[in-house]
Amino acid sequence: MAITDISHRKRFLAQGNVYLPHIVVIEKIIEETSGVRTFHINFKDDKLREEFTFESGQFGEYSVFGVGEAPFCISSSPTRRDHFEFAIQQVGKVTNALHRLGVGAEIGFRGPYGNGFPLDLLEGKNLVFVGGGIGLAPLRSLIWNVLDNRDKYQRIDIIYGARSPSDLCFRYDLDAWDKDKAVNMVITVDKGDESWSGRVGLVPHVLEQVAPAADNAVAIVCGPPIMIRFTFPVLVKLGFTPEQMLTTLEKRMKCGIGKCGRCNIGNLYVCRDGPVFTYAQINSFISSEY
Amino acid sequence: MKDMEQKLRNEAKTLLEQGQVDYMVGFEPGSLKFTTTPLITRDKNDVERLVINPFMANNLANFLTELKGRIGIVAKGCDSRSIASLIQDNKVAREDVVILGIPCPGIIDLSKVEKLIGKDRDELEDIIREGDKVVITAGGKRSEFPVNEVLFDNCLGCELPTPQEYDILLGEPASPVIDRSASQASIEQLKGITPQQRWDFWKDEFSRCIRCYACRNVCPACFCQRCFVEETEPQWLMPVPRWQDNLMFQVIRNIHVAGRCTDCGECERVCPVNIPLRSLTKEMYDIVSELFHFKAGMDKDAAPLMTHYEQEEAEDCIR
Amino acid sequence: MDSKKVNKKDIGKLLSQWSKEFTVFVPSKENGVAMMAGWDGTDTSFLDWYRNTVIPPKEHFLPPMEEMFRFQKDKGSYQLEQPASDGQKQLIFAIRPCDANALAILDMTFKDAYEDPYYLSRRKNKLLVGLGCINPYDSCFCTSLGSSPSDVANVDLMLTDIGDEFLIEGITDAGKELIARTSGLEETTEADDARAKEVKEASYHKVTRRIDTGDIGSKLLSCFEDEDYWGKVAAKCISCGICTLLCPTCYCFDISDELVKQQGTRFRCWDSCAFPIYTKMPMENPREEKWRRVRQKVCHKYEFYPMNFGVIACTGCGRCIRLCPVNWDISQTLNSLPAKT
Amino acid sequence: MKQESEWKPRLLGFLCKWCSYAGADLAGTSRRKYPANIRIIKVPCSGRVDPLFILKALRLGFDGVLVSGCHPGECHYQTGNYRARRRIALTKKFLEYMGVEPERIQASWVSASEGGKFAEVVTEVTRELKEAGPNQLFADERHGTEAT
Repeated sequence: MAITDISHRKRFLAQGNVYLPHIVVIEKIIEETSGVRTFHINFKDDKLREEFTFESGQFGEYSVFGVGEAPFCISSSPTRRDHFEFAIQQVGKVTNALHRLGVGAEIGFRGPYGNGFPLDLLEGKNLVFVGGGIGLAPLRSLIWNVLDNRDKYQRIDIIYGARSPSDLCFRYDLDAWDKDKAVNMVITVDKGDESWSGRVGLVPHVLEQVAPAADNAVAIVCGPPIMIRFTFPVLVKLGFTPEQMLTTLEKRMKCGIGKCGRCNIGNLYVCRDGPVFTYAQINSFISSEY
Repeated sequence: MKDMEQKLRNEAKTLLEQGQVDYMVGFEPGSLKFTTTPLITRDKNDVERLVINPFMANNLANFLTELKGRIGIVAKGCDSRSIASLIQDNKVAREDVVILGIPCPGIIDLSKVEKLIGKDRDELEDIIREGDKVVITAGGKRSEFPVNEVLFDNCLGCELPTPQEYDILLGEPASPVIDRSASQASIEQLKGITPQQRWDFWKDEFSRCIRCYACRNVCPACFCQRCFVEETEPQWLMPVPRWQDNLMFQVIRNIHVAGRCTDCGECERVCPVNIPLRSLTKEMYDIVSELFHFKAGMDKDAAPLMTHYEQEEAEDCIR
Repeated sequence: MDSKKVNKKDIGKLLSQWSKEFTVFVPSKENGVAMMAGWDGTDTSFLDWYRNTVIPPKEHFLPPMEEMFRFQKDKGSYQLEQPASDGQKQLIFAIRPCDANALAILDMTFKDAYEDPYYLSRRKNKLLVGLGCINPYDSCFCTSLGSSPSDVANVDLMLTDIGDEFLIEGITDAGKELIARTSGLEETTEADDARAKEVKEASYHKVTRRIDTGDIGSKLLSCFEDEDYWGKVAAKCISCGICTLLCPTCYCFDISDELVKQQGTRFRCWDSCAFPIYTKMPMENPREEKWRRVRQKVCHKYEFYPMNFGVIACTGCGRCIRLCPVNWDISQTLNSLPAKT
Repeated sequence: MKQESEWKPRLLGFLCKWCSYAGADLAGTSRRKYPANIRIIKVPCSGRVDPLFILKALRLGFDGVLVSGCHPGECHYQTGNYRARRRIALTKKFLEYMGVEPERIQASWVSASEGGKFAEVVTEVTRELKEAGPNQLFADERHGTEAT
């Protein structure tokens, strides 16, 4: 079955003014690599903590009050709901401010926004996850989601790479998946060091070597734009059709809900119609501006 | 003027045909009455559209910093000064521009015409300059005015009507219609009120600013790759159009273009909410001239204002 | 016809009457800049000069800047406080049909998927009294967009200049009710109605600028990747925000925070796709080049908006042409699209 | 309204680390008395001071700004103070034209050995600022001015 329309899916919507963030508290901070941190957060409000739901692949708008607001995907799985997580690299005003915060600090959250991965359409499929660097964050949410319902899916391949061993994010997850017999985990780095005994090679090359079968499979790709650009042709070579490839896109965003204008690709807004798109959609985008 | 126009077209065509320039930058008739619009082209057939008339307000030097290659450019006196200033700042190489100089007798300020006649520009039938007079026809009625009533304020104070820096001069040097007191009137008026009143005046004016940045983007002297207002770390001022931030933006912009501003008046002309910006830029121009005897774009070989100093100057502001 | 009339001399009285119920906004000039501003209770001189405003009436629905909420910092905790909504009913007098139509276009975005509470609450508490144009600008092109200088589609009441008087028509129920409870209006005669018809007819033909909107979406689609064309079109653009910020149908905004001592505010303010920084991300910018930004502006209005909402997001008010520092003219661009290859 | 006598102007000083900052230090160690209302930011050279800093300080509500560097001819970087002088002169004159009291923008040359001069400058500037009164230039209806 082809994955076609994956926009406009059901959303959780808190009551009231959609622009008003809810207060969440940072419960834990994990130093993933130098410059990348994962934040575990939870709503301050008990009712919201209970009611809040989201889907893998959706994102939120996070506020550091007085500094600003920025969108990041939720990196934890909805199947594990005592808290939720996001992981960010220090690149701009808001991410720098977030990196200055400690456990117990209050930030704002609104969301979840966007479509998320079409979980129902992935059932019964072989899944091939291809991730690079911090691009594992949205995949990670989906991977745990899938593993927590393992019997609904067929074979699972995870191919993850980073520039160097010290740039590998979510090491604790990588270890867990590596040990999991129901997962074929392949980790690679662009360039190794003395301590590195694992695989060396760029993600698209490694993917080609691993060569997961395209039959009844869906590939889910997320990473830096350059990696995505080189991964799709490999998948095509392996026999994947454009409808069998998913990715999530990143754009400058402000509102997160399709109003402020800036994240459009042609007539589609990444915040409102994405961020998850099939390669078929990307191919048919009016604009090459993605 | 028709002769000059024909000469311009011939020269421009030759430059493009012979590959001496990659682009030609000039004026063509605009899509609205009494306007011109910049013509930027590589196509020699387009040069037939080039015009010279009393409505060519834009300072074309603004396009030099973004175009790549050798450029043939039509320049009035003030534009030529901006070009020279860009050469001073190493933003443009002299050998990469071919300046087609136009002796400029002053440009007609349509908003002054509108005020005089009490009608909008599209309701007028004709505006013709005849020497020191301008003849305006509206509703079938002809009226004559001294030309200094309709020229831009900065034209009335023009210090260089005929380009000094040029490759080809398209006409005889122009004798400007100078009316310095009219040119300075709004500034003098401001100097006549108390400092508190002045500040309140600017506060009021800048409360209308919508932060479209037309003043900055139209300015040949504003060539920073990234403007300080766009810095986020630190964030010097807020992007919201609040008078405090608007005013601070304009003050800093003026300081940044001090010694580069040639008083071309474009910032004030393009402001959609009529903030009298030239009352700031011209005063800064005069301060620079008074303190440091420096006038932007008068000598392409002179060191830029802020890279240079004299041993003895401006000591009275220091303890 | 459900119409009344009022003598132009009595407009002050009419506005005074309405002022009891509404905060009334009328065309005003601030240092020569026309905008819709609160009526001072006496001045009706706008009747002599008013053609259209420079600042579009959208400023009263989507202000150039507004506070989204305030926050109080108390030690490490934050208390959020929403701005009080303005309960006072408002009336915008003499809005032009193009600007009223623009609000209907903005409604689509602000109602879509998630409702925008700020815009929609302002929309709800305002009544629009339209005034048909009898003297459109040479930059106007509303008739190319299925509208006209006397279009009543999105106003509550419509005024038509029939000489010494305005003919008043109730369009919506709210408009008709307002007419019914307004005193001092005169009954119209058949001659008045005939005169109004003539005026509307005549003003329609005064709009001379035309664009060809037939098949415009697919024309734009076919030249979308034509960098050469867009490069030429964009060459003289200086990337300022005039045409977008002052466009009645442009709605893009930016969001930013300010914290002074322990008190903070989240603002939103107008933003523009003409600015390179608008789409700039830390590592890349999909619209770094000017031609991409100009293309975005044109295509958003004439291609993407119709795809998403079924209407062209332009009402032909002509402000972008009239106010452009370099006379960049969207009608020329749309009329010179390269033919399909 | 606070009483004139108890109101102390807040002054922000940008001091060159080679001379004026050392001069301020000397003023302190030699127990020279001067008003305690100056906040000091050490800069590598008076030439580092962008007029933007001055504006931002006024925007934040400081009542005055003092830029202080080495005497002409003594700049550690040869010409930094000459450049600073041009900028300050322009900024001061221009802001005065806009309606800002000239007392709010101050500059001095203070060498590392001039602890006494530094104390005098701060005293004198403070006196002038007291006369000029609180900076209400950017005061906004809600926050007032907010120097911290």
